[in-house]
Amino acid sequence: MSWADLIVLLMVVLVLATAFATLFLRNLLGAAVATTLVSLAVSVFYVILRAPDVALTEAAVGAGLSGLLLALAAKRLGLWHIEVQEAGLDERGDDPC
Amino acid sequence: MTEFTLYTFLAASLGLIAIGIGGVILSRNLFRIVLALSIAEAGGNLLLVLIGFRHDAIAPIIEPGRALTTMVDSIPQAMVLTSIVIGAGVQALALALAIRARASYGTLDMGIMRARMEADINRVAGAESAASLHAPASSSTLLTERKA
Amino acid sequence: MLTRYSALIFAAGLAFMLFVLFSGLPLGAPGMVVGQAVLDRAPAEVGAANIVTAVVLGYRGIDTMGELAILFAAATAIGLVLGRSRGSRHCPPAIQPGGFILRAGNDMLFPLLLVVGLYIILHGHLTPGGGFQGGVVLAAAFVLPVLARPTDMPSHAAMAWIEGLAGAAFILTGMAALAYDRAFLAPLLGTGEMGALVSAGTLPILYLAVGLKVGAELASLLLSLTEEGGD
Amino acid sequence: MTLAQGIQFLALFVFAAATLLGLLRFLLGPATPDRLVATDTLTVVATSILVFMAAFLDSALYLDVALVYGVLAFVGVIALARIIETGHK
Repeated sequence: MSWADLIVLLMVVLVLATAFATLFLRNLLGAAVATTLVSLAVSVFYVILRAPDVALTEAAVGAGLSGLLLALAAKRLGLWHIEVQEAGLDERGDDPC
Repeated sequence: MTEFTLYTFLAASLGLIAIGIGGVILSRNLFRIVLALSIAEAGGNLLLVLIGFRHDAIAPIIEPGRALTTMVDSIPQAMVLTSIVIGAGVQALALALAIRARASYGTLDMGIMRARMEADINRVAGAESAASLHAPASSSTLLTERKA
Repeated sequence: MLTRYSALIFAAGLAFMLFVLFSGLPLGAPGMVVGQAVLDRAPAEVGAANIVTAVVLGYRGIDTMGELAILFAAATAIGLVLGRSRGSRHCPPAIQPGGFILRAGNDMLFPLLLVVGLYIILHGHLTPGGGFQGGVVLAAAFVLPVLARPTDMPSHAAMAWIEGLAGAAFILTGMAALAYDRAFLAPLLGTGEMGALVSAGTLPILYLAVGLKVGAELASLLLSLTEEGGD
Repeated sequence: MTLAQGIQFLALFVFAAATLLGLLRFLLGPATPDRLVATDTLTVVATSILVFMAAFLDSALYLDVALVYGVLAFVGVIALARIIETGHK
């Protein structure tokens, strides 16, 4: 078992934990942050699978573009506003299920 | 890279697909549905690249001054490259639609949104039923059943 | 509640089914019927050191054009859905101006992002990367200043012009191949020396067009998200 | 154990510890700013993992990935932090 295998195991733990966190975090901005972490681990996977082109695309799109997109959309949806007010509003946006 | 590692990759990609699809079904919040969709898509892309992987091969890029050896399959990589960019476009469009839906219905929750949507449809249908003979007869009972 | 549990069972069953299906695959030793042929022929035929670029632009160029069309459709649909309010060209900024650290950091980061983006685009046939990735970096370069200083927006008209000209350049380069009795989007101008910056025929030109188009498209998409429009 | 092997072992230990600690802070972090800082830490760790991977695979091509990741992850985190800073009107 080489150390590349250990990095794979580490990243598998990271990707599964953050993917579950996306579903179960009550705060939606935290969930958006978790998806950028998922794409981080997936990008490392692509490098281990000898696909630098795909890793570059995933890094650019998943970390940069998706982060910008989710941040701007969260601003327009007022998600941070919801968390600050701690519910009590009409939106039940924080309920995961 | 051992066989075990490849199966770890397989488990990771299938886990991502399952988590993503489960999230799309389970979540009631539109924003979370968009996030879960992008996770499922990442899992599918990872699976495709994994299928093209080859033992003892280098990345499909020729470096000058280096002997030619075996390379991994470049076709799945090219397809996944397309898929990731399209996925970003889909995510942007879905977020724009979510923004629009919240502007129209004042909520991101699917259950509340559906109730308001049906109320809207009923109001329009009810308004038309005064003028029209072809009003849908069952629409109002549908709403009362949902509310009960 | 019943829906939740049935959905969980569905997701678990789906994962199990996929695992059974895919565990039969020859992992680590793919068949590579088409892949091996491409790997054998691409360096001599296309001349790009990056085989993925050779596939994306040399062998599947028309798919890339379709991809650009899909991105264009998505950007147009977003502009349509979010709909800027008519008449108000100078919308009030959505976000208050950033602090000193953000503004100074943005001033230093902007040239770096620009150089990285152009490097990724222009070396698309030599190193990993290419038009799409570089375009994303360029879009980030032009959207980050808006976060720091929301008052000075880049102009939408200039971006629309860049996008249109780049798209036209892509299609014209593709149609130039028709004049030489080649297929649409076939690489021209010979292959050149492998590994040199000016090599691989028209692929760098095509990728430059793709990069500028994607960059302008994504930047205008992100900017239309920042503006408080129709709602 | 040669010196290079020792350095590899040490680097692997540091990566594992940093990733797990960052992940712990991300999962435990009570508020979103905590999670965002954990994410920033994890992106730095991932960038160094990518650079180390380039050394392991003996190819400079993978350095481009680390470059783009390092630059753009910063942009994404900045955007999210900006929304948290001024998001509530």
